[in-house]
Amino acid sequence: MQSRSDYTPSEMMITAAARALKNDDVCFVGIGMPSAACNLARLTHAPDITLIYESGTIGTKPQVLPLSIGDPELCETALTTVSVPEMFAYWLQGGRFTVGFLGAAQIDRFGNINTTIIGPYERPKVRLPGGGGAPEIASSCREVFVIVSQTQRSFVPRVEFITSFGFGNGGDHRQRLGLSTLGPSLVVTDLCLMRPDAETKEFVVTSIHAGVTRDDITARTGWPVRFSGDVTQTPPPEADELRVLRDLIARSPRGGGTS
Amino acid sequence: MQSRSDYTPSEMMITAAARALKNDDVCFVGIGMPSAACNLARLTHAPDITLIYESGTIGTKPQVLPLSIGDPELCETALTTVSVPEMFAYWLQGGRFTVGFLGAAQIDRFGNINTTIIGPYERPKVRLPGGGGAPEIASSCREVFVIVSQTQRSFVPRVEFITSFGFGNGGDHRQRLGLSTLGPSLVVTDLCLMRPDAETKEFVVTSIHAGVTRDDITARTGWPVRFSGDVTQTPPPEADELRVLRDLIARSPRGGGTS
Amino acid sequence: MTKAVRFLSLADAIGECVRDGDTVAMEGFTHLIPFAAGHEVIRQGKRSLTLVRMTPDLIYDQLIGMGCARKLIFSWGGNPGVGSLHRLRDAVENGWPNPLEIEEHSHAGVAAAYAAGAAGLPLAVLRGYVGTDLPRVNSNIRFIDDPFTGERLAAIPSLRPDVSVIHAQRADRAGNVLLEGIVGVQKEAVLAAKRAVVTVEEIVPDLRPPSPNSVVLPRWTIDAIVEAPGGAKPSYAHGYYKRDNAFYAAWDAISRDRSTFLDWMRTHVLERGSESHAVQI
Amino acid sequence: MTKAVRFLSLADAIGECVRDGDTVAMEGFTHLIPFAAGHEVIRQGKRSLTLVRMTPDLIYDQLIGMGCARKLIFSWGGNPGVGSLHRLRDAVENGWPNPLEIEEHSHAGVAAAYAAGAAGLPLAVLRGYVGTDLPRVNSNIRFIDDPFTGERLAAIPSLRPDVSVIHAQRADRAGNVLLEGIVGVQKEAVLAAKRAVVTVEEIVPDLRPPSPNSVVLPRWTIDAIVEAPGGAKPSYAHGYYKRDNAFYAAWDAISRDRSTFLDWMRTHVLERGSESHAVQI
Repeated sequence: MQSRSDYTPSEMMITAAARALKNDDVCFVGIGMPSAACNLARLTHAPDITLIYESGTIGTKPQVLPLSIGDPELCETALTTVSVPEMFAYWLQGGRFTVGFLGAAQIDRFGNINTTIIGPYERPKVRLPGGGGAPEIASSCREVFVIVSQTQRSFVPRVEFITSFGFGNGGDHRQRLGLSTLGPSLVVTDLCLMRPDAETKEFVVTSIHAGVTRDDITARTGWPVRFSGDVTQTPPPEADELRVLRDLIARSPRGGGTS
Repeated sequence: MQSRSDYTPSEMMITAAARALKNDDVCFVGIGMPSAACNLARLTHAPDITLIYESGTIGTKPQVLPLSIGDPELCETALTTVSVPEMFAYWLQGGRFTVGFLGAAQIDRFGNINTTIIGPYERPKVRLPGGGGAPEIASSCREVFVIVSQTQRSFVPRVEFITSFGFGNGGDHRQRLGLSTLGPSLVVTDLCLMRPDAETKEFVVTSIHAGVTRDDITARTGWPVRFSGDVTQTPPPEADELRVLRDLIARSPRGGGTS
Repeated sequence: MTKAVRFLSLADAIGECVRDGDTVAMEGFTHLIPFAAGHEVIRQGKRSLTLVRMTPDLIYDQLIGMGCARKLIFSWGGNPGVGSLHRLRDAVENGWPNPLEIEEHSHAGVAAAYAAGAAGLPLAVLRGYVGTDLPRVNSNIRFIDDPFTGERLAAIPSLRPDVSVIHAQRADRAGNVLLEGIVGVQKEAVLAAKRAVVTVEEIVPDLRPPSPNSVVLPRWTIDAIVEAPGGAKPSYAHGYYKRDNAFYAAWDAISRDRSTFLDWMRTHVLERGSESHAVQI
Repeated sequence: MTKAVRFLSLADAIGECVRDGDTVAMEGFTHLIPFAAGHEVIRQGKRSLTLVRMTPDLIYDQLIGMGCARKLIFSWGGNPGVGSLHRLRDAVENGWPNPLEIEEHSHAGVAAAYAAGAAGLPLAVLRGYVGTDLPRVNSNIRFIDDPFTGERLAAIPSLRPDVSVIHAQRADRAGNVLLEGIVGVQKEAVLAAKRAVVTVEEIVPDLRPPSPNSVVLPRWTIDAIVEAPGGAKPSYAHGYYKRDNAFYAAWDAISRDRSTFLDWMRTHVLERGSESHAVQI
């Protein structure tokens, strides 16, 4: 067990995210922190996890974190590499992923994600990169984990643009749209873990990282955030997790885009 | 130049069919006599012709005639081999073939082909193998060559079942169905060559093989067959063509299904 | 969704994964036809199957002649380079040993329907069947209008078999499978199906550097793997053994007559154990 | 239909095949991005292009910043692992150097649209865009009802560019092309386009035994082949050179400011000849 000064909030976040993954998961991996968390899981408690990047690399086992979604390392260490149209048709749309792991620019209380635009679409204040694989990751994976640093600006009551659908307006909105997948089941931040309320589907805090207060979380959430009745404390990173994560990042080019 | 006793009607037919292919053709090859004709062309006047079999083998150069559409020889000598769904989607439907080369059980005066059924569909007299690749070969290749032995039974006024659409009821029937390809432009038999009339699209005899009479052809055609105004005599197989064809068949298993 | 692959005996794999009344696809485009698995289906007396296959080959002729099938979805039913499938014809023409419903497509249609099934879609859209009589006899061939151009396109339901059975060259010990050579429609058939059974020539420590046009199926796409060397005979396994063309030719005479056929099946399939994978005459 | 491939200089290939007002796809999924060809498009001052690309990368940032484009069809427009594409943002946010119309999709949508284009279909059908705001801002995202199940599915027009430009590892002397490693959507982009230009690392007597996931494009699918070693730099060519990650990081500062950007383009692209394929900082 590490004391809080021994690790960074980012390390806490990546470690907590990694722990949510299971050994038999088949995971659609976004670049950046999702990639760090997925590979940490693979190098610790989930050695048989299948990691898949949208570049078509299936069952990849990179020794370093890729800077881009299509680094050669991903292809060279993969069980097989398929074309991008096949990846999206047979593998993602075909419903073969247990977990989709996404980042976000903005996320709202119902787990909807915006990575498209700030301001009006035709006259944007900030043009973000856009959806990429995320819209269909959000609808086709059995469940979705989101990893994102928590700020007032990123945790908003309602995203301005739904790039990736979470629970929409909450409740049974997913089912009403014909989606049979579970949707976002976990949001991991540098402060806490959040999970959707069983009924309303509003994200509520279920676990607080060491050294973080409820006020910290409230101050950095754009809606009146609620806390679960049985909120727990997130176990800090183990020494072994930290060692593996730091080794991984140290040998990766520029931190594999996690910075 | 050979005298008629030096070659068989089948050799005449395969040679005449081979001659219709050009060096820059990309050809969808049916098994049996089409395959013999296409490979004869490749081994004589059209060394650069691209032969493609529906098993996914592109640019194949078999040393022997395959017995089946998926013999290993086809894959081993191919430029590349693709999956069967890709063959039909990207290559056939994508409109990349200059020529489709088909056999037929029954063909009618408008070049429609039946390889499905003799008698009523629900209570067939003879159940034939069915369409396979032919229905879309007939609609997607720029033009179609048909090679078939000529008998009253095989050359019928109207096929009982259209497996592969030729000119339908004739005239502009293809255009009315939205087809932009040329359709069957040549029928090669053991007696003659037939081509469609420019207007009516009825197949008429344009070239007669050596030693064959008009009466022979009329007797073996199920409709009152017409002869083109400028009907010619088909040049007999050259010695070189016969040598290459016989070598090819001699080294092939059971004649590569041409018997 | 993902599966926990198991290494089973042929008898157990077929026994657990193929059920009476199932829609079953045994694929292999001339190459890698799963004969050993098909024979086990016959030995276990499975009934009322809807058989799906682009090119019903000798193995489907045998399944049909032995009364396993109630329906056939197909696009070309012949003995390649030889002639008719006599048991298929006898079932369609004379209802022997039982009536056989047929749903008939073109290769382009079935290939697209498997691909759509693998892609989790309910339908396949293609430029197909134009001017043919197939839509007249198959109500599963319909036409839709493209909302952008107004063009008329064929639509058919995707294929999503209850179980797909294929034969492959190799599996590794984790259960990942490799096939190479002419790869046909097997990847799509496996990914489109609820359950997948793969017989393989051998189980190896690793899959070895595969050839250019190889297909790898991850272990979590497969339910059962069976080591069945020779399991594709009399078809062939690229890199292992050649196609037994003489058997394909001989089948014409064996299958033409009902009693000759039944005798042959008794001797070469029914009275043999599921451990002898390669049937020869 | 089939083409008669020619081996051309980069200047001639771009000059003949890319025309003002064309819809142009330069593809490469992180790997094999055709930078040399893109730079030649800039040098030749092509205008009013509709640029198509799943992942507009630095090369599209440069084309947009140099005023070549009037429209962008895309699904993810960023500098991978680094941040924004500043020239793309400046064009969208401020209309500099000219307004840029955008048609925005998801990766699944663009990939399916290329595949449909390669397959000669006018539309792609997919399970996509459900619940997102993209259909609200893109009238090319519509929904159709499956005639068999009644399920609602997304439909988008297929992509059929006037010209597709890709970079590959090798061509043989007949003009057949091989790419390997991460193969992305390049085969589909080439087969979907009216014209295809391929730059290659080298022209070789034969393509050599390719690796498992290689793509071979026959010579008659290609209009022009250009030998352009280093032509994918600063992206990478599997088996030839690595991705220049430092350049991707440095581009952030170069591209943030309009005049810094223009200076860089002048020095490194405009004032260089089309023979120098690999641009470095």
